[in-house]
Amino acid sequence: MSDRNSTALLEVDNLSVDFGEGTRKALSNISFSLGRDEILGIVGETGAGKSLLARSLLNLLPEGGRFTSGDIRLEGETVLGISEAEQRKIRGGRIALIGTNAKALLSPVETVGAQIARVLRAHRNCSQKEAWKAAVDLMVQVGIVNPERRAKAYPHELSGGMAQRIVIAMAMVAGPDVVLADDATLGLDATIQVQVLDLLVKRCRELGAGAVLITHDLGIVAHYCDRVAIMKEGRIVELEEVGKFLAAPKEPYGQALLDAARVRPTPMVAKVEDPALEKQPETPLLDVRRLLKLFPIAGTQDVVRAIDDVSFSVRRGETLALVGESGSGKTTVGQCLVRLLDSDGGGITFDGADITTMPAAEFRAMRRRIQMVFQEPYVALNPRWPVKALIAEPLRLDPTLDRAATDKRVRQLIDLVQLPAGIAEVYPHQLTAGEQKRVGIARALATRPDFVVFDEPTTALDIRVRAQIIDLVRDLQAEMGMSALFITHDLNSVRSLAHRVAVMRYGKIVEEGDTEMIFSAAKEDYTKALLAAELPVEQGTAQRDRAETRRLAGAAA
Amino acid sequence: QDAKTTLVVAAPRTPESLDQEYPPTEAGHEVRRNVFERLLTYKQKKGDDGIFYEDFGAIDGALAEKWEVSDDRKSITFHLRKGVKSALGNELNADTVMWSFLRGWNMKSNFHWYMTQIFKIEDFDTAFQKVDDYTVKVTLPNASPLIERIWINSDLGILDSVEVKKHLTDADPWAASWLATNTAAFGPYFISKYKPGQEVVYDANPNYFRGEPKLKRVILREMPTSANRVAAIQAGSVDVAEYLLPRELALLEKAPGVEVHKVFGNFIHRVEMNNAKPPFDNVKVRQALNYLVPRDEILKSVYFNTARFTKSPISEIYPGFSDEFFAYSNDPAKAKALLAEAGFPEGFKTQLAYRTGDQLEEEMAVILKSAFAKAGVDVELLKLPASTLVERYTKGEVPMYFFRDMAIVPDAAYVANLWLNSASAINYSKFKSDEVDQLIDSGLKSTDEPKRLVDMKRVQQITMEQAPWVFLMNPGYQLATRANVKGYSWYTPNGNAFFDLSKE
Amino acid sequence: MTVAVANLGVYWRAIPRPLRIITSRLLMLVPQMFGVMMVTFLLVRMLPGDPALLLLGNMATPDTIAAFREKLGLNLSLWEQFVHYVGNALHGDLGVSIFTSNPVVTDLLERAPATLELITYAMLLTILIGVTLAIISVVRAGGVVDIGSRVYGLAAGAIPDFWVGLLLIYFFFYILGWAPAPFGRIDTFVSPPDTVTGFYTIDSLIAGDLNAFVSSLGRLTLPVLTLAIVNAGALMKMTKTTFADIYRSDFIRHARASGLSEGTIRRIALRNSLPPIITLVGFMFGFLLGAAVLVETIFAWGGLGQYAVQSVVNSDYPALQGFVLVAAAFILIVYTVVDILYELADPRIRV
Amino acid sequence: MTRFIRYVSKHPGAMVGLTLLALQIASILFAPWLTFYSPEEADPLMSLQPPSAAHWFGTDVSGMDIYTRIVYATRINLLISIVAVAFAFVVGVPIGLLIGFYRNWMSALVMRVFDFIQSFPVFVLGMALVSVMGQEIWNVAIVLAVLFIPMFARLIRAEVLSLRERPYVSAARCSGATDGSIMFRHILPNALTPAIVQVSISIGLAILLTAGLSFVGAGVRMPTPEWGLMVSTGAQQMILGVWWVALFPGLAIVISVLSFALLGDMVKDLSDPTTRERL
Ligand SMILES: Nc1ncnc2c1ncn2[C@@H]1O[C@H](COP(=O)(O)OP(=O)(O)OP(=O)(O)O)[C@@H](O)[C@H]1O
Ligand SMILES: Nc1ncnc2c1ncn2[C@@H]1O[C@H](COP(=O)(O)OP(=O)(O)OP(=O)(O)O)[C@@H](O)[C@H]1O
Ligand SMILES: [Mg+2]
Ligand SMILES: [Mg+2]
Ligand code: NI
Repeated sequence: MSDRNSTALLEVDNLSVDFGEGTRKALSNISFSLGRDEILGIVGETGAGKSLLARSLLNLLPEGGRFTSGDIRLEGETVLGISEAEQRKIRGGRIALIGTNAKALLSPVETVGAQIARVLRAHRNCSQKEAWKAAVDLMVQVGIVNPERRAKAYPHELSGGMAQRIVIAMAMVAGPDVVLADDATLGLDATIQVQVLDLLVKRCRELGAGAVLITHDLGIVAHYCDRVAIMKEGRIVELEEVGKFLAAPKEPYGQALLDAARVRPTPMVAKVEDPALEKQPETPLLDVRRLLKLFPIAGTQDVVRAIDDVSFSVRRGETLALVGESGSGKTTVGQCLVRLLDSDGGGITFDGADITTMPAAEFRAMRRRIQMVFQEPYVALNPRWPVKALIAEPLRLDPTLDRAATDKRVRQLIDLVQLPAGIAEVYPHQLTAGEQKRVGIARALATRPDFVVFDEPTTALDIRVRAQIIDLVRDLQAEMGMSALFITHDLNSVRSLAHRVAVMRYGKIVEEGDTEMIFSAAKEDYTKALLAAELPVEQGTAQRDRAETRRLAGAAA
Repeated sequence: QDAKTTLVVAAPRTPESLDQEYPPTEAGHEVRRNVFERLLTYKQKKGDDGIFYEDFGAIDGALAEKWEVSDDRKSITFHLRKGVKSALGNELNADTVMWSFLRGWNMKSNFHWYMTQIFKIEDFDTAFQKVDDYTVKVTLPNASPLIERIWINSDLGILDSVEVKKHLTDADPWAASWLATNTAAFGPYFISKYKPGQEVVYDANPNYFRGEPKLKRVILREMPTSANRVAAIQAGSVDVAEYLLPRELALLEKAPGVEVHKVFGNFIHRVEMNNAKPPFDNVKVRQALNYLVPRDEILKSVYFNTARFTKSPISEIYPGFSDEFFAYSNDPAKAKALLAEAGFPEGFKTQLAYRTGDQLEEEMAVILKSAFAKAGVDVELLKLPASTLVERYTKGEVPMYFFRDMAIVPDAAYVANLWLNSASAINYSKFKSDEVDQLIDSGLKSTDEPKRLVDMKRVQQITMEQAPWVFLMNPGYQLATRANVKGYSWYTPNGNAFFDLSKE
Repeated sequence: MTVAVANLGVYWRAIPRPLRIITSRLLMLVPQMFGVMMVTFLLVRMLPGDPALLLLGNMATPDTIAAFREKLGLNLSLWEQFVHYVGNALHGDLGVSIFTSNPVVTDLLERAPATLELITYAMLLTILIGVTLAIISVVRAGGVVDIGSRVYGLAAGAIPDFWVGLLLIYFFFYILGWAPAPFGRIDTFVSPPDTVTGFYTIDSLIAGDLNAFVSSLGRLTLPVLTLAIVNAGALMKMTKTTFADIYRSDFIRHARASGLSEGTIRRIALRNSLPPIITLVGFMFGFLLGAAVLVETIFAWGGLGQYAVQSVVNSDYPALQGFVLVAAAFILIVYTVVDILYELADPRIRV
Repeated sequence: MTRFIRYVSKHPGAMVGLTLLALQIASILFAPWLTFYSPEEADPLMSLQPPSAAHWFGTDVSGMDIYTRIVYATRINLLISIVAVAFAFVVGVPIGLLIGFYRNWMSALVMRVFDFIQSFPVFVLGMALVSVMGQEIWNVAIVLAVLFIPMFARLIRAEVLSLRERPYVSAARCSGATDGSIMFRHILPNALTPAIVQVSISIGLAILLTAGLSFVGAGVRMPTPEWGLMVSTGAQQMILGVWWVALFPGLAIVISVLSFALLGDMVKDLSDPTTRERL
């Protein structure tokens, strides 16, 4: 088996793709090779061409796409220009693709077992029954408990992590030589992400298959990959052993990405020592007591306890981070604070006034002081309003502002969030995600609020943009001295921003404390697990070494 | 063999009810003609056109073998034919006849109307008597010139009371609901299948007293659209097509294998005006409109020359008819002058109503609208469902409306009484002339035939001068048959008598 | 009380899903039908024209009119009439048609098969044309069928059905003489087969009467074609949109990347398009019932539609009322069936 | 405006739709100059003339010129349809907005009422309603409007239901927007697109329904020039081989409805802000 690493399993040679005559090359002159048992990471910002590359490897270009040069060889034989039937054998049979957002990859009206079995039957001659059995067996191997029953479930009955496992099973069922994972863990909780990636890598190792992990997260690369390719605008700008890349990237672009992933300042120390704040620790700006929020489950008598007896407080100038897995109730807490939702029990005191019982009209005046930045940047902006109208909307809460004053303030805000002035006339869909986020922030800050709820300000953004937004928020906070509730998945940003952290699970706060303390000495198991799932770039080497050892042990056997 | 004895008829509609007490309609008259036999009838005579007509001068016995009218013309005695049987085998006798009278009287509909309105009978028991098992006598309070002729009417058939009585219930003591959908009588046919809106099947009564009908079965199919009936007869899918449009008849006359029978019957088609309300309370206005009708054009383009001008309120085939008072040519100038005299030099706005689904009336309405417009009379056409139309003109709410009717008793006084007597319930045009009223009254009572004729002539003269209606056409009655259908005959109710027909 | 409710809930969830779907939908039918009855009643009560007068016509005297009105129940208060109406309707009594003198139920039952046969075949043909064209034009995008169907789709919903019917009659009956004369469901000289299903085509096959079968099939051709031509376009357009969306969806791309054959992929896409197609088909059924009014008139079909037109022309209250009620009930039932099928076809819907 | 021109020049469908619309508008405005006869004057002696130089589309049973009547009928047909749809839009949209935004027993009740109305076959209900109210042009328009109100209300409601859950609505509320401002400034403009497209489709549908009603004799009355009515006068003749009476008015219906369908597509594309620079 020594020849495995010598002849490449998959070779891509000078591959270029465009979309019709005269268009920009979406992929240009891509070359790399993948050996058996090797894991290649591909990173790059949105639109770099990563997904397109994955689809090229299966010869499944999007409509209008075409190869303009290059070749793809699987064990020395080209896969371009062969018959449709032969290509079909390769797809799923020898090269398998695992895409983003597993739920969307499964036909919603068929059971998942049947869908796995179907892939097997497309590549192996076997009966319906055998295929089903093989599917169930595989489901065990990808870590699904009670596979017999789960096989009969429909995709919507599964959680995201479970659906992702099913998709992995579909990819693995025919025993492929190459597995392509395109952002396969995007949108999954950190804990689940780790489980899924571990599983994927383990299966590839067991099969002796090569894998390509496409991701935005250098942490993943650091932990799982042997080599990494950095893509930018359709080309591979750097292709390097992971260890060497992390130590010293050759290209400035790679360096920029790496820097962005490594932001680790701890600004809160200075803040806590601020004597002005020290003086009044007894009167927090916001005080939440035994908050309760129930949602009825449609069609049943049951309820979801989305917030279950939650208490916390935020002092002036302080940032509290609320972390926890998806569905733990973080957004719900935030929405209760700004009264988008009415709570079912408990109280919220803001600057001495109980805002849960306040009449809606009275609270409207209060909104100037409590604002929120929404999770999804695009959908939180009315698509029919230009940026200047969007930013001006909250200013109507201040009746003293006349038209000219409003315009002036809008210009100031645009400047404040570091957007170009010309953006005022533009509509949201013409903005990039980062710009949209900034507009959202500008809106929230328009009335100079005392307290802002940031709901996942950094998710769904590119690494570099993410870092920029965090910087922006931090600067603004320092400048304006407001308090904040910072809701997030992303522990990296918690470290950069928060003074204190509250960990939520199943609607309850399981642990709360100073940021530094939580990160260094968490008490609860759940918090520990949450922290362990983080894949910091720095700690990647150790795990990779472990994997290396394991692999070497396997090769020797 | 079936094809020879089965006749398929395409009709615009199936009868609404099989009961003879149901209000008279054209489809209903056809049922009555074929299913119910009456006490008396007219003798038949063959016309020059080969069609059999009723001889209004010669009354014959039907279920009554003989009859006697008292000299004072106040009573009539019927001697029933013996051995006459219904299709169910029940025999005709005085009890059957008396029960039929009793039912008619109590149903308070058609029979009751003739007896009370024409004969002025007030009490059943004094008027109707069983003399013996085969003799029945009817006595009137006054003399009546119509004492014999009324009994020929198709609404006065005799029921097979033995059968009908089986279907009486407490809630329905006169079997009104059973008779609405079933027949039991002494006519040439009985109805074996009645699917309203779809078809009616007549089967021959083997016991019919004139002998068993030649056509053993008649299937009447409803085809509301006349063009469909044309296509059907052309294709040979049906043997007979009723009520076709003149244009279609003209087409069929040229078609091989189809024969068109035309009768200048008793229909009077007119536009009635509300004589009681302005502007039609002014005789000059009414005359003016009559001068505006382009009769020649209508005759040609709408009727394809199958009709004749209506020149009198009395049907042209009825005794006493006179056309000598008709003077309405198409003369817009004269019409304008009349309107000016009447105080409408610029014309006026008014409405003209016609029945939904009546194509002929629609065509004429459009023509009249254009014609009246020539003298500044601006007509709005109202197309109304039949029921609404009747309701509206009954209440005097439409100024002008089409009215097509026939009087089935061939007597000028009877006809005039229906439409021109100011006391008549159906004088919807509210025409009122004291002289006419008085002439009609005496005409209904007097038995002096020559004087009646003179009086009726005067009635026609006054009517034509007073012009209560816009006189249009006598559309006649036409029937298209396959060429192998023989023996077509015509009766005043315009319903076809299948007994007379045969297939070659 | 709450315990009882909770218990009920437990029992409820113990019932198998399909049964649960069906019962819950059937229960919803009851208030809906009541509402429909109310609307029907009020609607028809507002029609103008006094049927008593019309019926009595020339012979009308105030006495007879009054008696007649009483017989028809026209002199009661509106509310009393409604209570009567609902009570009777529940016993299957929709009154007696003023013009046919038959119980309206009898009339409707007699005519219903004609209309049902017509719209069933029309529906089948519509689905066949619409769905087939939609699938081909998505799968072979840019092909002849795709371009043709785009042109056809433009005309969809733009062609009046009565006009198409007339053109077909002109060409196939008058000019070419291929089609039988446009009236009725079967040739006049052919006797209809014994009623089993009420569908002449099926009944004649059951009776083994080939003559009747050919004749009734021939009569069906033009009206069915009329309805299909007019409606298939809309179905095609909508199916095409859904099918195209699904055909380009992530899971289809994934299926392709997994190496499934095109045939299988098409089947998956079709299976996924089924719920929206079912909804559409249900909606079209209702629509066809309305369209049948016109088409039946042209082809003298003798079904419910023609009955409806006649009852409007004649101010036949009970008949019109009966028809509107039955039509609405029919549509409600179709919608219910559609909902049930939809929920069965789509496992995502919670019951 | 330039965007509009650019769009039209790229989409032949929109081009055709606009041309046909222009044709109809011309018919409405200049009918007397485009025709040679009176639309309502019968000439019995000229009845059922086939198409000729004197009568381009022939004459009908009453001898009226079919071409003239078709041109004049544009007024009636479009008037009825546009009035009906405008009315339904003006009434239906606010109702839909309210019952979508405020979810209480009132809105549930209104929805049930719409359910009932919509569980009747449109055409049958229309037929019955027009008979109830009498065959006046305005009544036909009112009946159609009544039938269309639930359509618009439901459409808007469905949009509102999904829009009111959008984060930007929450965001607006956080920014202190009042209910009224949210409904009319945030939700309505976004919900309106499908309704505006529906306007075009509904006008087509209204034309078809008007024609259908007249065809069975439950619409406008003779001799008013109306396409459906004209087809109906020719329907009888068709079976006897007289094709021109029904053919041409039918074609007019097809063209008119088609033009609105094409315009609907155009409006849909143009009113979608996300397609703005793709054009
Ligand atoms: N159908 C198409 N027509 C034209 N250009 C296309 C098409 N599909 C993709 N592209 C272009 O190909 C490029 C690569 O897109 P791709 O989806 O591969 O990016 P990516 O690196 O996967 O981004 P992300 O991180 O957001 O997933 C993009 O710039 C896109 O504009
Ligand atoms: N409107 C609602 N109706 C019913 N259930 C809801 C509703 N909103 C939230 N929930 C439920 O409440 C729980 C908490 O949801 P929430 O959105 O607050 O979680 P989260 O922590 O913000 O998750 P994520 O990290 O994915 O944003 C979840 O189980 C969710 O399903
Ligand atoms: Mg991608
Ligand atoms: Mg959230
Ligand atoms: Ni080896």
